[in-house]
Amino acid sequence: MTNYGNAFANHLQDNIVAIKKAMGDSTDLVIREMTLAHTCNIGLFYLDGMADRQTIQESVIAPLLDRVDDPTVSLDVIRMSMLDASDVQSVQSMDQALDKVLSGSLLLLMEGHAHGLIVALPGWEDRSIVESKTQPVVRGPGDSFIETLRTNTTLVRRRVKDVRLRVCTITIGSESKTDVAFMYLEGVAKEDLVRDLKQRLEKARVNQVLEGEYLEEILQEKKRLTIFPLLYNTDRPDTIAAGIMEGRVAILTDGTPFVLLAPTMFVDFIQSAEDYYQPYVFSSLIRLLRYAAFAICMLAPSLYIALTTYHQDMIPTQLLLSLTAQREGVPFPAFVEALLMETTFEILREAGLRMPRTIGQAVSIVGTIVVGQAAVEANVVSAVMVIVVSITAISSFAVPSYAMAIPCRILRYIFMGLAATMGVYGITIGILVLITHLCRLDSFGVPYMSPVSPYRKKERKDAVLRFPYRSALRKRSGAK
Amino acid sequence: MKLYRHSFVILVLVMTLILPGCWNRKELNELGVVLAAGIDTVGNQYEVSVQVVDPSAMSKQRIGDRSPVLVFSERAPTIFEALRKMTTKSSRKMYLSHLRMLIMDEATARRGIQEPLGFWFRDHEVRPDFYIAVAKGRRAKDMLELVTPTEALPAMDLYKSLEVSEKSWAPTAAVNVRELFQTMTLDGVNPVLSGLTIKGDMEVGKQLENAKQPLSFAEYQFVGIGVFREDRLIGWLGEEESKAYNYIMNRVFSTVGRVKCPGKEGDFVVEVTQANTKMNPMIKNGQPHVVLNVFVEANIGEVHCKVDLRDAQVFNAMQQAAQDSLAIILEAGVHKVQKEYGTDVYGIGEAFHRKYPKQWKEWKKSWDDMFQNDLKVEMRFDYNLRKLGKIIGPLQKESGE
Amino acid sequence: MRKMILTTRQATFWFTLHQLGSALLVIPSTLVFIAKQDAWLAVPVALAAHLLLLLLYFRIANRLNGQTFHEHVVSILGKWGGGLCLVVFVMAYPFLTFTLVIRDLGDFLTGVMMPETPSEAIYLLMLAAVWYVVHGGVRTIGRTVELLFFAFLFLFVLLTVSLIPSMNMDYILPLFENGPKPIFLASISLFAFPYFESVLFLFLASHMQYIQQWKTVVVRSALLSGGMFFLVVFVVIGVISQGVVADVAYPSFFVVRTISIGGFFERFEVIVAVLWYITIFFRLSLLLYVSSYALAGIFRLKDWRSLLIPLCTLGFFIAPLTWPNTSVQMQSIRAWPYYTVLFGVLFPMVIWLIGSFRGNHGKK
Amino acid sequence: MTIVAMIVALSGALLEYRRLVQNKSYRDIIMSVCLLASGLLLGILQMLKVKLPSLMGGITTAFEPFSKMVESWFS
Repeated sequence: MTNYGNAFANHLQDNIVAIKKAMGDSTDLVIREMTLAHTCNIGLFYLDGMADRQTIQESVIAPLLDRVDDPTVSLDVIRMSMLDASDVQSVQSMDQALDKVLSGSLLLLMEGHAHGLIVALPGWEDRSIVESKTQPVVRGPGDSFIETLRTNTTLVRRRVKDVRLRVCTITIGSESKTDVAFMYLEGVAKEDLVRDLKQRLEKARVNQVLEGEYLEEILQEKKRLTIFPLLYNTDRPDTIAAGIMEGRVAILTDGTPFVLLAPTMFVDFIQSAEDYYQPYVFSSLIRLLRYAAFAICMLAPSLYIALTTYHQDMIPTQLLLSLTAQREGVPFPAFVEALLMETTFEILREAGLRMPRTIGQAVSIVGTIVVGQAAVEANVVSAVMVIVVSITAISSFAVPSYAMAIPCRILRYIFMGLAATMGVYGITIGILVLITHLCRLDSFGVPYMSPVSPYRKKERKDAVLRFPYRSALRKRSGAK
Repeated sequence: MKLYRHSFVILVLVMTLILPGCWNRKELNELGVVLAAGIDTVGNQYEVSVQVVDPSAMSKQRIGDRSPVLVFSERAPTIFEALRKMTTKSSRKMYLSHLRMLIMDEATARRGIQEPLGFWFRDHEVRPDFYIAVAKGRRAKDMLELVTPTEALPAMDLYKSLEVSEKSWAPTAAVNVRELFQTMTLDGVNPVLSGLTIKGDMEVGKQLENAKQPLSFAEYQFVGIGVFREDRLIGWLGEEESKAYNYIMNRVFSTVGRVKCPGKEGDFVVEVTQANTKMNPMIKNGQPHVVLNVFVEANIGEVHCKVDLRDAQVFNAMQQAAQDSLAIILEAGVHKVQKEYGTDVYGIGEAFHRKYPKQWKEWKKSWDDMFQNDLKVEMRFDYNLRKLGKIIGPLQKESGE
Repeated sequence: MRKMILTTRQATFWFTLHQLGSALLVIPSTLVFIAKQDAWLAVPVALAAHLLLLLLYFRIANRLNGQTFHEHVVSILGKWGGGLCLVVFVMAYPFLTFTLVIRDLGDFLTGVMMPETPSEAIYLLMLAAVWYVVHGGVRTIGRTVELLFFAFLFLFVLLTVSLIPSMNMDYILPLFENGPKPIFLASISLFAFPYFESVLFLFLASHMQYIQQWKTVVVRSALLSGGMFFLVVFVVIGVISQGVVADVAYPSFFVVRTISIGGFFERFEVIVAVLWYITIFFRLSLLLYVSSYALAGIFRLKDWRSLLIPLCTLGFFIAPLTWPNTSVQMQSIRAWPYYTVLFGVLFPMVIWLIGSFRGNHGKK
Repeated sequence: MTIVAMIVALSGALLEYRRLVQNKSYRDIIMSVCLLASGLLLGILQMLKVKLPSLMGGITTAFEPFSKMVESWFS
């Protein structure tokens, strides 16, 4: 705990001094002293920008000035009858009071009272609700989460109008004091799962929580080393609402539009919200396409290496001849060539992401078209290699979840290495190990690869394919 | 601890990756892709020639005057040695997986093909899907050196030509290595191979000039079928006899046949659209007897005589004529193979083996002799002429007599 | 109710892949060499014999009562006798098979795919993968097999279907050319390898919920793998005729090399190889698991996982010693069935006999 | 390659032993060391090009009579 005093003093001035000291004379701290009914001194404390000035004026200052005419008025009376604000609470300790002030509330202290009132009037600048940036859909709801926790819980609650919906909030991070809210359906979500999650987060000793990833790493099970995401994150409220109704727990972090879902399975990352808004035949096919894209993204360069350096006999003769012709004069082995191009592409991609948006496009054009073309012309790489790299890159965008595209990109390099040493045998072994690894993973007690393995008949209907709604109620793992 | 164990797995991977490198790696530009190979017998040695693609000549910005293929040849007592010796002449390793054609000269074929072919079965690189042919009257090496006009790569030209001609012109036999392997391992059938020769001026044919004008100086041609006993070439079948072979082996997909017009001057041509032969072995009086049921469907393709095709009787007569002429061809073919060469390339022995396994055991030893002397071949035809094409009568109307 | 580790489904798939294992590639040649074009008939014969043998195993399984098989053996033969028998059994059968399979894999890869690669590298990579999956325990293996079985099935069906157009029924004829004797002789090879190895499933019986489940699993997997063997042998003979099958080392691999459908659907024999790697992977995992699990049980170790690395190492170094050249291997294939009779038939028979003697004795 | 395999096996085993020592499973360690040592010994012998007998060769010679016998029944 920090060193500011714990209890309020009786004197208002003492309190003012104490608060000023605790906050270190921050310039955004507003202290408004007022005298009501000529004798009654009160002090209002709030952080400029965090609390809404206009509302303070309208619902606190104006009513107090108008209504208080008895100098002996008590804080309780003020709380009960004088203020126009909706959320007013009494506060006893200064710690609590300051925490509230820091999150945008107004503190009201009165001379002669060793406690205060907290009026919740948060009013900082918000981003408005816009379309999801990471997972936009053609058909389906367009809203997405924003940085404010309350707005986010509202977005979810609007979709799950059930009394069993629980929202419980804990604060973690000794410095950031971030509110983290759990949302789940009581009786649908497994109780021990909720308890487990809460315990783990409460036990965690962290200074700051700025985004869900902090939590993700805290919650990661038993230090198990994996590059696969064990928690699903999205900024789409509909996905989260669906998850909650399936019996999962949503973890909302204040200050980030990304919400986590636990437990998570591999199939979640291949599914998109839109699958549920399109006819099921189409959705199922699209899902298969995504699995293919996932595989291509991971394996295309390694297969190219394996085929051209080990299994030339698998390439049809005509194709082999044109490949050979293209590779004439290319100075590098296929593996180095692939490594070079893939890395170039990763750099381009990273540069394109971090660049100011307006320049980003230029970079990608210069990078892909000009560099690619020139590299082929200059005989540094073969044209097919450029095609392979492009296909890989495009496929990586077809995986709906960015979180799943990341391991895919890492594994691509491992597979390239395996292909360069052992050809298809190496790739097969790599796939076997990869699948074993996936099968060893658990996400909060739910096997990562379920419902495919272990096979669950009911849940299978929404795993790889999407069955029609009449046959598949969207119920998945957590539901028990 | 989990971390350690996982890092152990990664360690294993990394070690296997980095330490020993890539043993079996062959970059594409280190390979000489062999599309065709030829085997000649020179004295006691084999002369092996390979036709290798020159990849730079295949690329888009090809340098005009270079030949798209190169031919290397080397002499050694065995095939493998010869192939390996070639590395002294070429910077690239000969890559055999894409072999399309294997050509042997007649001398080799007559000496026995088992020995020179053994390598092509054993080597792991060679795939069992190339065609084999015998160079008739030419050296195999010459066949590889010929510059072909239709396709830049002579081997591909040969390969495709063989495939197409087998599909639409019966007197060739596209025998790939698998079929050859099968016929060589079975008792009751002997192998055949297609014959291949070059017509024209070979000296010019070897130069790029050959492909530079519409009419080539020299061109290859598939001619007839070579008949083997065990693994030795013993003779050739002419065009008609080869056709008979294909009819009997049920390998006619489509072909054309010229038939004399019944009762008139001139010929007409039928296009066979469907041909199906069933071999029905039986034992009559303790002697082998085989019935060939030939079913043919054909259309009229060309008419050189003055007939009225609207007349069903005429049409029937033509059908009969077509059937008769086919019967003559088949009988001549069978006769030549049976009596002259006495080697069962039709697999009639196998047919007996399948139907009368017990009897076959007795006959197996002396089958070649029985085939030549005791076997009776009976043919039954079911010949159907169906359509006339776009026009009905011959263009020339019958002038009023 | 016992703790369920393997579901029926997982166990069925695992056992099936184990049985297909290395046999998928090698067995057609062996069978056809003996029984010529009738080899496909040897498969149902072997399967029938296997189902009969299973009755014996079921008898033993009934006696387990929640014990593991090695506990059962120890309880019958005594602590020292049983222990000794089991150690010999494990080292001479599942573990030896383990090394043979590794060797098979190396021979295949260096023989037809990558001749210049040292076998050691191939062993190392495969053993690392097998170690990883076995280290995850039965649960992980079960899940992995559940997932990969579909990949396997897909590839298998793809191959068989693409082979069917090139089949020539004439090659199957004549039936019973040499009478039934060669068929029986050939079926012995298949019966012994891989079906005697079903005795190893006894070690896994305690991982299933009910013994009844285990029985259905064993029967089902036998039928499944038997069906696949049948299909493979039948199709392979039909496509390339018995003479060729007997003469090539890996017929199911060779046969795919000859396929060309429409001029573009060709040159995919690597699929057979991939198929085979998958089955080998699970075969090795079962053999390694049984070896280490049983050994750990006999020596009363706390964790069977501690034996994985030593066993893998031992396997790695024994593999080059199994046979010096291919001829010895060919020869050993013929003697192998009679060696495995010791473990597949005699050993369980003895256990059963002594067990029933003791059981009756106790009742009286 | 053999050396690589040995290093991998040894390092893996050592990591394993750290855990086993923590769990006080000394019995496991003894077993494991015995097996590992025999494995490594074989490896060293192979590296020294010592001629070792082939396993299957032995089995073949021992069981050849049986196979001959059965084959004679069926032919």
